[in-house]
Amino acid sequence: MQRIGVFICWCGSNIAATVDVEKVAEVIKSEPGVVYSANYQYMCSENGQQLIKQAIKEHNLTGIVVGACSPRMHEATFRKAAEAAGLNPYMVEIANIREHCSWIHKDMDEATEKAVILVRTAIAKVKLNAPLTAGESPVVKRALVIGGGIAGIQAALDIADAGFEVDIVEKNATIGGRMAQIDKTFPTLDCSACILTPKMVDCAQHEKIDILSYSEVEDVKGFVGNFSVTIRRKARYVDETKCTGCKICMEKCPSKKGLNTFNMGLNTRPAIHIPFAQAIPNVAVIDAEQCIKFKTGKCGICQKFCGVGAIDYEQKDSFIERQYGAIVVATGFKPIELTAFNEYGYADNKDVITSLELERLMNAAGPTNGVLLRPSDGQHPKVITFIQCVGSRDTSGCGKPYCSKICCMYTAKHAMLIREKYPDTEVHVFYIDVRTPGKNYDEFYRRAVEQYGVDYIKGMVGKVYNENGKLMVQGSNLIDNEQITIESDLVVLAAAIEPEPSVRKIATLLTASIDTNNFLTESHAKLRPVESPTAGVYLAGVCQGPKDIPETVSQASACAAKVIGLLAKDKLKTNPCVATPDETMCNGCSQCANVCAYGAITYVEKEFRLGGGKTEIRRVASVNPAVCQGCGACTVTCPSGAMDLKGFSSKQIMSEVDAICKK
Amino acid sequence: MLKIAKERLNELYAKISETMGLFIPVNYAGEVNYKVWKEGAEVSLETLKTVKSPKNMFFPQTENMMKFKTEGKNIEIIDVRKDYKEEKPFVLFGVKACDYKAIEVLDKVFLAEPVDTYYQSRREATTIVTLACSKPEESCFCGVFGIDATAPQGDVTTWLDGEYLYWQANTEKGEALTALITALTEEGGEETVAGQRETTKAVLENLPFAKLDLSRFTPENLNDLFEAKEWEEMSEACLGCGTCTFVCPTCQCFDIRDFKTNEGVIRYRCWDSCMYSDFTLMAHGNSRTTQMQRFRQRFMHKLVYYPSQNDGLYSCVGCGRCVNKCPQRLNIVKVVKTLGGKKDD
Amino acid sequence: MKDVELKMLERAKALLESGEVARVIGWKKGDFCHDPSPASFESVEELDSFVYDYFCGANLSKYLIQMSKKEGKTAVFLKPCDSYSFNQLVKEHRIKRENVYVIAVECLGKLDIEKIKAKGVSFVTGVEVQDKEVKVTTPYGEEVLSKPDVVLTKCATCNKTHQVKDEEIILHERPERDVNRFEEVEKLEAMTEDERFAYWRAQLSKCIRCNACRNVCPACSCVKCVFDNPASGIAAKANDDKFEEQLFHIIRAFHVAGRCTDCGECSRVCPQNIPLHLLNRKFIKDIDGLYGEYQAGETDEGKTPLTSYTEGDAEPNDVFKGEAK
Amino acid sequence: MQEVTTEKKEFTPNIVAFCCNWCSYAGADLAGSSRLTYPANVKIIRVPCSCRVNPTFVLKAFQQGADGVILCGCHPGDCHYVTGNYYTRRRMALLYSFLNYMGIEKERTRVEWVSAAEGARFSAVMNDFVAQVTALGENKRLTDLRVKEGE
Amino acid sequence: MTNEERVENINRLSGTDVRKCMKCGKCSGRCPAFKDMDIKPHQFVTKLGKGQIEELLESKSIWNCLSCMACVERCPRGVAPAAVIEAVRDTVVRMQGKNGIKAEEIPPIVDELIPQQLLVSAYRKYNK
Repeated sequence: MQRIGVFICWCGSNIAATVDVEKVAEVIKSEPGVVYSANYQYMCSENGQQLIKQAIKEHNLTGIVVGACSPRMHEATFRKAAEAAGLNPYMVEIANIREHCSWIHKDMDEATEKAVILVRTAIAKVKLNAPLTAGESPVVKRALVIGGGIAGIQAALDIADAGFEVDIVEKNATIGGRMAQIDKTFPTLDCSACILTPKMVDCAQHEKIDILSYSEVEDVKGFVGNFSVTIRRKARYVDETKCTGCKICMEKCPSKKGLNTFNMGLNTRPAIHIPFAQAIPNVAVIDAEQCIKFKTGKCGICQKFCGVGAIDYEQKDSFIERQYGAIVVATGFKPIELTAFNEYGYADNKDVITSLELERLMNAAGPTNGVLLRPSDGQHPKVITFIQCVGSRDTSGCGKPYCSKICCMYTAKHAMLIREKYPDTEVHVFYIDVRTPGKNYDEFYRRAVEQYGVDYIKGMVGKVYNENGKLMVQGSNLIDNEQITIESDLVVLAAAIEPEPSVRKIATLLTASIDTNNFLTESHAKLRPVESPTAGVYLAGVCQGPKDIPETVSQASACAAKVIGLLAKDKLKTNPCVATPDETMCNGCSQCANVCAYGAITYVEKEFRLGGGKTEIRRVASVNPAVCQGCGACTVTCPSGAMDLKGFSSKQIMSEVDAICKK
Repeated sequence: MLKIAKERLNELYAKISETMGLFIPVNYAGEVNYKVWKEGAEVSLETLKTVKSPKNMFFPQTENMMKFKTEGKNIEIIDVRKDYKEEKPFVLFGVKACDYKAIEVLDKVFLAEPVDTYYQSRREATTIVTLACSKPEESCFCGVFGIDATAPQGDVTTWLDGEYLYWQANTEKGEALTALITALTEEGGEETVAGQRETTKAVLENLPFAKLDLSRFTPENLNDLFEAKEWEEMSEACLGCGTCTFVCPTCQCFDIRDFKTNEGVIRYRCWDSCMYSDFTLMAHGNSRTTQMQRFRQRFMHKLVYYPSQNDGLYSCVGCGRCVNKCPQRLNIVKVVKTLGGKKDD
Repeated sequence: MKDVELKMLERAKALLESGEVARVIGWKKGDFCHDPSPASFESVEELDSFVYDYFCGANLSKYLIQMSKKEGKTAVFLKPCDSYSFNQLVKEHRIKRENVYVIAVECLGKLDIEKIKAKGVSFVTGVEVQDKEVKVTTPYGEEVLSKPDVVLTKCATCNKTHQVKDEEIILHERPERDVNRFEEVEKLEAMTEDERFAYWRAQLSKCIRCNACRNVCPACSCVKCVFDNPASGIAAKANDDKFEEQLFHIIRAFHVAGRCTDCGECSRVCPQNIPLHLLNRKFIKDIDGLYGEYQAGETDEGKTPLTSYTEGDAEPNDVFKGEAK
Repeated sequence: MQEVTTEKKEFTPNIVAFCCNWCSYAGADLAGSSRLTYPANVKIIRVPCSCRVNPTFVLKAFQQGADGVILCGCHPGDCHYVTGNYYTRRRMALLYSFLNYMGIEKERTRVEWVSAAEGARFSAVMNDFVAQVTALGENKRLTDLRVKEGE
Repeated sequence: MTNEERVENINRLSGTDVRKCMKCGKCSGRCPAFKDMDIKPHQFVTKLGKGQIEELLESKSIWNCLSCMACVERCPRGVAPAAVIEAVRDTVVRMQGKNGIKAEEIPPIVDELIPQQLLVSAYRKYNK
């Protein structure tokens, strides 16, 4: 006989304000099988858990139902509590009476009635629960970091420092990412390269870190602790082990008209090149589309001049497969395309630039060697207008609905740096709001206004047009209720940022969820902000949401801590809620294997007794519980119902249906 | 003897329906089965064999036995069968001789102690109007069981030809029903009926199965029959479906199942078939593990076990439904022929 | 037809005599000319009762699930429609192909004795089929019926060809026909929801839950059917309530969706003549329309439409769009 | 039994919503934490993936008297289990079309893809579906009369 | 009509949700008729939001708006200031008892020199 205990949580007033929790606990007492029912302010608190533990022991409970918040929140908490009291943790069911009830209903009677039904439904299910035991799987003590920007670098260094092997897969020819392109960092105005490049070098020199640059993740199999990842090493046509980074090839290359992507296309570079001076690895790469040798079959000058014989035009993409215990995704961002914003004339005017382009124009290693010259005529701009929120907070469909978070601060930085370096320059900033939460951030912004005299205009720009070689920026000044036009030499757009598009493919490979803006979804917005819902996958940097460098570095280190925690274990408990076939009913038809995304199902021949002393050999399905992820696709494909899912069995779900329909 | 003009039959049905339920062969969705007569129903008395036999009227395919009403932890048990009383009398109209005989077979089961109150109540409430056969078909073999298809029993016996339905009451119930409908009747028809019987008898005697020999199916031969090696071969093509059982007028096995409702649980019974693989499933397992055993059981029961317990009354009436309806054309005739032999041979 | 039967008999004898096969699956004479039963023949003597005629409509492929497990090879005569079921069963690892010797036999359409009887012709003692006419012999004389009127429903729209054979016995070519097997489905689709509901209610209310449709179905080859399994939560034998038949037939149709070869046995065996094939054909028609033409049993390998997908598949809510209400 | 006379109240349908754990259930949670209301007659059953939902469950719900059944999963392509919802999509497209073929009102059944981020959409979808089923009235065609047998 | 009803009516006519406005002023930044407006496009949105429509009803701006829809086109939040202005304009026209223009009335008053856009605008303006 089942002995069920029911615990109704008030969640302070979160539940109790709309659900009569005492009534629910009282009504439930008369449910068949229920021997104990209680309510308490905070079930998840230490006292609440104690209440549960005590009741389990005192009343010999065989299963418990907690009417509380979403199981996504505290299922694990209550399972642990049950386990501590000697009850199998899978004999716990949660009735979600907060998110699915008290928070969405206003009428107390209605919400209370629904809460009772939800609790009854959970009771119906828990009665059919079976004690489950988690299996174990070994942990490969190596981590993969996808993306070699500051997030990836920081995560890799922290993991490696803890003594675990780390591979960084970077799709570009060098690690460094966006931070390498930035001139100075707010709010301290440190030189970005000065603080980043030492970390890049650390990576290169770390004995535990293997940098796989110019590489992409091709396929991911397996599961937490046991990922098997295929990595495509793109052909760079230069032998990485031989190239010394002497750059002679770059000097000799006759095809020098390639757009320098590192400099945002503001100048050119040779077909064979090292992206920038401090690149890691400091190894050249050939742009095959630009290279004369590849286009015509003739040339081969770089090969001739290479002193170490590193040039290899025959190189092909190669694939390596490696095993990892954990994966950190740190794929970063890119500024959005501005083609939809023709009001700012970005496509038509060379002197309308993005902020990232301005970073390169102001960088000592940039196309102008750090002298701010406007792209059209190489003149010093005298009037510079910044436009904020270009494509951010835009629900019209052209841009992104979210705030890109970093623009306010970097625009203040740019304005400040320009005013400092070129005091004769007039700087205007059109803004909607200035958002500066963060340590020393608002002080920084105020310094731009108060100390450097940057002209902040509350209002938005309606159009930018070219009149006699001048950029006319027409916008509103809401404080004065005026429409103003500023004659500018240079217009800088604070373009919204979006996740690097390749993240979609990676998310699919990792079966990690992604939101409508292509940001990877964290497991819990507050409590598990660096973990993907897919076990063993962690998120660092802008791939998870807009953030600045300090936040990115913090998140990367947090990721590393999680990864280290995982890799420090020798064995992992596996999810016991896996598919399991009833062999006596299995037809061996192979339909289930056809829909299994994990290849968890195989078939074996087994002998069965038929009665009357007869036996029969039949082909039956067999599930590898370490590989099965418990989706249940196979259970529906199985016509005989031989395949069932532990923890979500057909009978359990049907009993829930019954309970809901029962009036 | 009375007669009713064919074109006035609808009036007859309407008259009966005024005070009683009338179950009669009706063509519905392309098939003829016993149904409650309603204005506009497409009555088909000419149909020799309804798909389902009229046993359905006394022993429906599904009926509730008891209810468990649950409220919280309390369970109230309601025995819906105990004091069951059919409230409205009803007339079962157009029953053929074989099906009427089948009711006799069922009576021995359901009216013996412990009496099935549902069955008893319905039997008592029913007036059976039989209809003589005039056009038997090749699958008919009621004669083998001593049934006269041209003069069935029942509370009222009727005969049908192109013009009239001839009516003869046999019992008190029959007389009562006759009294109800006298306005529609006229006297006469004895000669026509006698003539029809003669013609039909001649056809019956020459039916292909008329001379089936049942003499081997005796309790003495039980073991030999049981062990006969032919069962294996005879049952090989059997699909294990319940068609033969469910169309059979004498099969009376049922299963008891529970059904969950909003109020609690309904315990009901429903026809079961000995051809089903779970028929004899018990807690310990299943005593019949092969289709051969199930197949054998069905025919041994009809031809040996049942007669041996019921004064030689066979539990087959030769209606031939299984002959027509078995998907793979297996049937009792093939069994009798294989294990029994023909009188003439 | 007689020539085909003789040839089949000759081959069956030869195969049994040579010991190449341990048994032959075919049809056995009944009491009338119209009631042959499927049977297995293990010796030349047993073949005395062998028959192949216009009433051999039964699909023999399902018997091979058990037969192919027996000692020695089993020879089987497969009509075109049966061959799809055979392939599907091989695909699902239910038949051991290597244990079966398949003889593809000619089929020009089989007759339905119930349809002949419905024409008022009883006591049929023989039939002769010529092109589009069926000459029926009875003790009372001869009747000539139109063949399309009295063929089995499954044969009326059949254009199937043999998909698997180790040898073939085909003496007369069957002409290609221009038939639309979805005509009846389309008619139903064109009805209103209410009309369709009324139609299926009337049809399914006849169901007596005898399970003949399921037990004859080559796709319903489960070791244990969910409806017989008390643990499935939907086990039932009852028929009288209106929901049960619906549940049974919907689930059954869904379970065989993508696997049903449209062999039509369900409708052939239904004692109440419920047009069960129209349920399966709806699935087939939808699958063809939504995911591209697919014929189950055309090959003995590959995935079924329900165990495969494309990224651009139709949305469930959209399948009703552009359709009559 | 005694309350029959008071049963004049407006028809409120009973809706069973199957939600996958990773997207739609989380979407429902988000609707909750965003306080986006939808009628209380929607009750959610958590399943690991929409592909866990057997057509039997849908029919079972109707049998037991549900007036509408809605199935929610991750958007195609975003399935936590990679391909689960692709199978769901085919199964349910065929099942729902089939149910309609049998005369079951197509408005009673629905499939919606709701991501974990779409709390607002979850709420909107539920409001819409409830309105749709309410307009349709009680499920009479696919319910088991025995279930509703009042005593 | 009470003030409240009128506010509701303008909201309905405009078909725009003024609460979506994040007060960036891009509409007014883009407006080609800005200088001729006593109440600026963005103010139409904010004032309607506050229910301060008396000022709007008396505003000259409603006659100076070109209905060029630039503000609608540029609004990052999908708010349509021009639609609000138009709704106010319609309200005023109705209050004057001049309710609408019919399609069949247009041909006789058409001057070939009238720009097409004006016609479209007028039709939109007077036909609600």
